[in-house]
Amino acid sequence: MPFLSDTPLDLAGLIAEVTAPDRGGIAAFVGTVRDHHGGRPVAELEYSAYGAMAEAECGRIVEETERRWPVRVALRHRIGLLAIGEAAVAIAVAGAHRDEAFAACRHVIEELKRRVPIWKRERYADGTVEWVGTGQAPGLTAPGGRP
Amino acid sequence: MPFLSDTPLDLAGLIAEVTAPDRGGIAAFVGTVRDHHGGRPVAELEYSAYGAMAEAECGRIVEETERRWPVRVALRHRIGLLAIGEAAVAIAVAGAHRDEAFAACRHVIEELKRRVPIWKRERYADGTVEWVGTGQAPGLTAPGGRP
Amino acid sequence: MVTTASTTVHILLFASYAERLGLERIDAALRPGATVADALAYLRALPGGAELPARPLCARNLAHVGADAALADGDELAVLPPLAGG
Amino acid sequence: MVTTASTTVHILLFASYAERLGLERIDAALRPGATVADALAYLRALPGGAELPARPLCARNLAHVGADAALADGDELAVLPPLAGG
Repeated sequence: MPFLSDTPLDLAGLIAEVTAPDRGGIAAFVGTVRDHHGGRPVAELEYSAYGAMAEAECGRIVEETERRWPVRVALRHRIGLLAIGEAAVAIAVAGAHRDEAFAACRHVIEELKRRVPIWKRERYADGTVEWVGTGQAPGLTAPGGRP
Repeated sequence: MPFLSDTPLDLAGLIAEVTAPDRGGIAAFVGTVRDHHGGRPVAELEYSAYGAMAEAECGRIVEETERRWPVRVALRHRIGLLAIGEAAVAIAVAGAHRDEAFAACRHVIEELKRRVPIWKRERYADGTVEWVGTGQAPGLTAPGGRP
Repeated sequence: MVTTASTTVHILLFASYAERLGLERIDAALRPGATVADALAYLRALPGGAELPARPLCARNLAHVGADAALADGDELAVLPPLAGG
Repeated sequence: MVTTASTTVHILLFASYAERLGLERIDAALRPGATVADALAYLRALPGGAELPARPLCARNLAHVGADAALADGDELAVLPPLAGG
């Protein structure tokens, strides 16, 4: 399971994976667990996934991105219980030029949010628990289409 | 001299500087020393700076960026002798939303390249040494204007 | 030639959908030529199934598909609540 | 009232420009009311100064300025080769 991780994410390791002497520009993105959601204080958060598909979909996103831009991509998403401030997702993209690295990094996080089957359940300070959806799903019917 | 560093850059440290519970999206950029320039193999590279102005200009870029977007910015540029693959510049930008983090991170690297007085001298595999310019200078006459 | 064999589809439910229907997996025997929409109709007839949205996100054999996609015997069909990765 | 005092400007040169003129710093006594362009003309008259470009990047007291910016006594004027940070 190379894309999903149940241990803390290591951005420096991802950067090392993609960097090379001819790829001098590295763009990265890290998404961390926020302390509020919809005005309510979040105590902790659990990510779960449809593991086999999440791995396949992440693999497709990386492959499509590396075909579209001359870059190398490394990507990890955390699953399980996370504390506030911990990284949920980390992406590193290296290319010869920063234009490509930034564009490809942005593409990877957008596609991940749109396509990879991962869910989160937040526990709030008042003890209530809730599945959190980004509202991406209903319109998305094929990997190539926009909702 | 907070923005210039003569020791290896620490992206994780920069990310820690800007991350907060209400700033969950972190965009980062790292520029490393490439092994080729204009088709010639580069052996090593030395960055020098007009130190006082580089510090002032980096400070102005950070301040302008944090005023334009609701983000926090951390920025370091290496000076001195660097080996191939070492990071020359590292930027971390954290915001509540990734749109802002990406836009602000991109802005910082563009402005740094355009405005901060740093120079590099490359030593090539054949022993020759050359000052490398990005051709930014002649048209730039004021901090707000584009070349 | 008329085939009388049914098409067995392994349906997976996740997260809030698994909670609403109280199950994570069910094998459905559908008519040959059935589509994703037929499998969803099958789910809607189960207890709690009426709570599924009109057009939930679906994946067949680990890839996103639309409601009109055909299902073959042995296919895995996952019904996915709104995604929340990243 | 006519002032006869001159305007002393501390000129700094860097990188390739410092190499071309063989100096990193020179104090220039310019006429009162002198501009950056006047300081550049002063530099061009020095050995190697003709190699400076027509409109080099300049900074006065740590901030970028154009060639028509005025210089005051004690100002620091830096003449900057093409930047190569990042």
